Amino acid sequence: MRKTLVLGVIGADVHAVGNQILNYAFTEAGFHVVNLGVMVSQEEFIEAAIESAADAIIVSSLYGHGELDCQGFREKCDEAGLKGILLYVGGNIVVGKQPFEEVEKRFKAMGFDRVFGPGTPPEVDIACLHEDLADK
Amino acid sequence: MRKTLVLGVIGADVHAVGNQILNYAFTEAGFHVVNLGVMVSQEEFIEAAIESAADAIIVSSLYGHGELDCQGFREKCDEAGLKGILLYVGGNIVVGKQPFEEVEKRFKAMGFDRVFGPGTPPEVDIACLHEDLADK
Amino acid sequence: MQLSNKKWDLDYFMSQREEVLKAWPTGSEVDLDEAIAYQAQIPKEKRFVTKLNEAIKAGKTLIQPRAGVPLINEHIVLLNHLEQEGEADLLPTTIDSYTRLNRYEDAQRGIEESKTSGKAMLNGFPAVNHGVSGCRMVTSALKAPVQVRHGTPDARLLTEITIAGGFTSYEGGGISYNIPYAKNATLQDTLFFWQYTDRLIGLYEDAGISINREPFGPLTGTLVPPCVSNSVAILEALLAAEQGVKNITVGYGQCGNLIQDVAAIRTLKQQTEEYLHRFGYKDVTVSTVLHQWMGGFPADEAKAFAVICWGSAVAALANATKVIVKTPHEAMGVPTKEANAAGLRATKQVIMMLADQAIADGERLEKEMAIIHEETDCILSRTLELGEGDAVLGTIRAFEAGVIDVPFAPSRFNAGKIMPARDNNGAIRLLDVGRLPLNDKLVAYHKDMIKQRADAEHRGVSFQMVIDDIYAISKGRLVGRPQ
Amino acid sequence: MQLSNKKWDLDYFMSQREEVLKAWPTGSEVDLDEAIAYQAQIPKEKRFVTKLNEAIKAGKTLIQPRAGVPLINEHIVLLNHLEQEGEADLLPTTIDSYTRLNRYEDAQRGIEESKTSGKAMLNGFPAVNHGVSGCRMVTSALKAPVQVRHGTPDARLLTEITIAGGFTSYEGGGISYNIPYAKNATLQDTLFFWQYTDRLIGLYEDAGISINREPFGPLTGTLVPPCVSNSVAILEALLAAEQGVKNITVGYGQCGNLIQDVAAIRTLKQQTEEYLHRFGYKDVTVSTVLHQWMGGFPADEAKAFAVICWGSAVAALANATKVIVKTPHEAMGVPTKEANAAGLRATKQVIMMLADQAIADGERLEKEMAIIHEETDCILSRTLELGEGDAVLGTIRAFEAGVIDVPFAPSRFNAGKIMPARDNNGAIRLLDVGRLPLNDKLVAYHKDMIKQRADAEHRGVSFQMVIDDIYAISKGRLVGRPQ
Ligand code: B12
Ligand code: B12
Repeated sequence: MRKTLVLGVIGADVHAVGNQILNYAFTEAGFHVVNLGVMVSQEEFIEAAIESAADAIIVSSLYGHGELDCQGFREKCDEAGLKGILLYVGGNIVVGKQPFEEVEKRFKAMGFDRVFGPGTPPEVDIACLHEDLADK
Repeated sequence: MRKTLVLGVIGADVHAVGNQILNYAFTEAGFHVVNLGVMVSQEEFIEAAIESAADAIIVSSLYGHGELDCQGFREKCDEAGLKGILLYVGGNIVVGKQPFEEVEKRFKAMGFDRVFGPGTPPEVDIACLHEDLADK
Repeated sequence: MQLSNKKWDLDYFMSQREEVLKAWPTGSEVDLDEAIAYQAQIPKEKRFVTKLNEAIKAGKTLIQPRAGVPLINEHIVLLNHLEQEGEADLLPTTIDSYTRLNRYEDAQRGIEESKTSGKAMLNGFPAVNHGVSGCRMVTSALKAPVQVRHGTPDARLLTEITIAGGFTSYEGGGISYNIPYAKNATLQDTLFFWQYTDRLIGLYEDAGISINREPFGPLTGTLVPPCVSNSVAILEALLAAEQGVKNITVGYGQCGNLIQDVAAIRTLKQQTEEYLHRFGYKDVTVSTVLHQWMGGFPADEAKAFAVICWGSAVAALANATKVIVKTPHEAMGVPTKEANAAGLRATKQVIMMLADQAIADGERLEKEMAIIHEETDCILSRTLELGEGDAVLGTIRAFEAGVIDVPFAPSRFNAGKIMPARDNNGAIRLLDVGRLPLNDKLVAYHKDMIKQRADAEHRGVSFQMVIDDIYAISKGRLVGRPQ
Repeated sequence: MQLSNKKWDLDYFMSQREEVLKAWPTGSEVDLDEAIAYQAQIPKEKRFVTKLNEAIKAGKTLIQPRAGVPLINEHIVLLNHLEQEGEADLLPTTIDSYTRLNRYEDAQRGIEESKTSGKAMLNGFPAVNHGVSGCRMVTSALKAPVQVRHGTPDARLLTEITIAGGFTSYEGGGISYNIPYAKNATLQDTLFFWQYTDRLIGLYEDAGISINREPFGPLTGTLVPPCVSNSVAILEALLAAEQGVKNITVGYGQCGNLIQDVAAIRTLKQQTEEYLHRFGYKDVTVSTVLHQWMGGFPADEAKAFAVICWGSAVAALANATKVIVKTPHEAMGVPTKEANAAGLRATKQVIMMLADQAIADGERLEKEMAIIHEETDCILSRTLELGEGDAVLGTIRAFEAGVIDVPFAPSRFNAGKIMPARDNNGAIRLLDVGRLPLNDKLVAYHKDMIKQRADAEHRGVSFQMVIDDIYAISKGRLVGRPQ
């Protein structure tokens, strides 16, 4: 069955280019994509995921406030009945050039299943999605 | 009294531009300069210093072989009766970008009174010469 | 009041002002007369306008970074470093994204968390929260003049606080800080908000304090055709001038093709002056700014230096009044002060090496200039027609109609119908002209140029070309050709 | 044998050869037939000539570093790194300074001390000491073709060993590896030595093995006027062609002024082909190389990147066949492999961004080309006149007479009468034309251009200008103006 992804750029972030490309690439790769575009709140992500019975939520953050914007996202998902939903985050998710291992650790601690560094190409995300959604 | 300097680029080194500029700058600054140009052997330096009763020998090395070329220079000076003559070395005196403190230490151990790093402007050398030759 | 391109009545402005200053406690610190007096004692050589005018006269290109961190002292250290180690001629204060959306409480949280974590948790300087006194600590600590750089749809309070805070230049505009920076903000709202900003600057002008204004030229920074960004810049210049602004820097984001870039900067200056004159604004000084490559950067620092240096060369050859400088960290995140200074020093070296040089003029350059000139005239005349002669109404209707259309913009109020791609020489053309009111000759020209490239690459014209071009510079080339 | 520009008799060559191979024990490893067989099995894509011809056809600019360390394994690691991490299209092996002066015993000491100290004690790769087998270890370990780069007045044994060792390109010439690289070597000697080298390459050509030859274009790298370096390159091309060389890359060191640099590269190619044809060498393929700034570099790495990138832009805009790349460590010393690769990556990025672009042609470029063309013709026709039609004799007499004169050269056999300085646009002109046989119009032109600059700087024409220009780039500018 075709898997459904909810896609969007979190917070007050308006970086629209990568989002449009991810939308295109995921769709080409055979996913059903619910693209919320830029400036998406945690609530909007969750609402859309419930409505579309999504298999995964793909969060982009480019502008540096990712760490503030993502706080408590997993807990909100749990509360909304999306327990265990696949959560990805990627982009330039923190302010500045920081060692990726540390950043990854912090976001994994926040409950994200996978964390991607700056400029990860869509091929990589797609490969991971296939892997993570295979047994679901 | 006008002080006399012997100037030259040591070894198999042909970098001629800096030498021409130092010649010009030292002369302008009032020194009597015996300029041996490029590709000067330790023997030629010493001979010229004896002949001109020089107050200092200014060795340039740009091409990287400075460390090999300068070995034993102080000893040769001593043997030739130039005991205590002021010996400067400057330019790109070792191969590659190395910590200057270490390079300086090695060349001072070889008997050079002052050691100058890449691109030292003539003003600096002249100031040092005035200081070191003041009491002579 | 009915929105139109008319200078605001002073009383009306003052009544609005009362509301604006209430939006956050620091608003109460602003006293216009005191602020004018404060601005009046800033030495001439620390004013933006002075530096720009000197540069125009000497034919020089000044260099300016982007930079902003959440805390005042750290911000001063940062700007000091860029001035001393980066040889910056002009300084910025980049505002954080929460402030840009008037989310001052989130900004406050960012300030607090930055203090406790010892890490910058905001992507810029929250000037509103720091207030007039905080801003003055910054602007008075530096030798070079300082500009506010942001991306704020409703920047009214920010303008009040920062200009009272001693900044002498202010970036943005009702179009350029909406379409690329917002999703749901209407042009009606943002044009109105920016009339406020411009009217305030106009008041300072009336008091003899000249503040530089700079529409944000690059828009989305991604394959924006020169005619689109030039049209927006010219419109914003007209709107600002009407409210009393007298010193304007029109901007442009480097496209990557030398001839197109030089042609764009030259026509931008020419046509801005042309339109200002035509509408009777005869005492406005126009300067230009080139932004080094505003799209995706290569992650490798050596390659990033290459992109920076090529942008610097273009700025010098186009004789832009200033150049906004990127850093070797661009692809990764907000740069360290060292990386920022390195970008500046590289830029300074290129600018100085090219200071006495100009591009060889010639037919190709003239042709490119003629094309941009004609395209821009097509867009602007239709815009003004739609507005029945009024630039504000025209702007709103032009965006509705797709007559002005910014590629890859997040705004709901942007048509998003045009599709840009590079031609075979790397110049940006239109693969799909959308509803831009270009004449048939121009439409055919774009089509032809794109087709020439497709033929050279042995492939059909398609969206894949656009994607390839978006990635191209970050992958080490200008034109995204199939491998 | 009387020295003249005549192809060497084979027997004569062979008799000389016996002596040459005896100069150092590794000479005995060379067997010409075996070497030709070895060269014949090197795959096409690992040959210099193949890559250059492909680049000419595609209008591409290839990138090549300089690099060499004393020990074989370290040298392979270095070149591998430059190929993998630096994206180099062509590889070098830079020879150390002792080998360049045939001081093989000193080189041996350098090898030993490098082994014991763990530090590189030589400034390059001592190929003669490593012998044919050592060279083959290097050339066979890499994907890209490898060239010998040096500065050796008498390179006969080095040529024998390295070409037998699998190198497919060889830099140098009897003028360009004498005047800037030696003090006491006569041109009689070095022209003779290089006839040997070229005759040997000619023998490989006869056997169907095409080896690229590259006169060293930049000479002293310091304010060399294009007409001087172009004249030398053309003469060396003529001498090489006479001995049977069929593939020549003529070179030029970036001067810093875009128009002059593009004009120089274009006229260099044109006039080299013109003169080769005129003297009956019709089957020689000519390519070009631009050397990024060859004078003193800024110590700051960001600024060094700027110099590197601007050189890359010029190479691309001039459409040189290849560009020789500097590194951010240039001012400090022989670069680490990482710094070398960084210089290459920056260069690659610029080259690729400009791959599809060309400079706007125009009057200024044409004028500059006409000037260089005319100057070079003045120098070469007087040189050939002095040689009574013979290019070898002409060269010797021209240097004696100061008709060819390289600024700042260490050689006793160079007149050292000309004095170059930049004009007001940064192009290199002659403050003193010395005894260059320029016609009155050209002499007046140089005088006028220098005077314009002096006037702009409110100072008289003087040697201080020259000094200022020598320091300029390392101090962050092109023209050394008073502060
Ligand atoms: C273009 C651009 C802009 C444009 C955006 C126009 C628009 N509306 O889209 C403008 C000029 C308006 C802009 C504004 C700002 N920007 Co900006 N911008 C960029 C820039 C240069 C390129 C972004 C881009 O389009 N890249 C091309 C696309 C294709 O790549 P991408 O966005 O990275 O997305 C890809 C991957 O990241 C990945 N990906 C993305 N999300 C996810 C998620 C998952 C799960 C996975 C697996 C992968 C993935 O896939 C995408 C497709 O390939 C980047 C720096 C860079 N990357 O070079 C800075 C950058 C993102 N911006 C930055 C900043 C700070 C800002 C501003 C705050 C300040 C400013 N400089 O003006 C404002 C923010 C406004 C806001 N509220 O968001 C910073 C962020 C800093 C940080 N994180 O530390 C950056 C990194 C620049 C920098 N080094 O300072 N920006
Ligand atoms: C131009 C140049 C050349 C020209 C020289 C032409 C000529 N005959 O003069 C050419 C192209 C021929 C050349 C050849 C080589 N060069 Co070269 N060259 C340079 C370059 C780019 C500039 C030198 C210059 O003229 N500078 C301008 C003058 C004014 O400055 P200066 O020479 O540094 O001298 C000033 C100061 O150093 C100081 N100073 C000098 N001596 C002294 C002494 C004292 C006591 C004091 C106080 C001060 C002082 O005052 C001078 C005047 O201001 C430098 C790198 C750089 N600096 O950017 C490399 C450089 C010196 N060369 C280098 C090398 C390795 C070579 C070659 C071996 C290989 C090659 N690359 O081809 C050959 C060597 C040939 C030989 N046998 O010597 C290396 C040396 C490496 C090292 N030390 O680790 C350098 C540093 C480049 C590099 N990073 O690899 N080179």
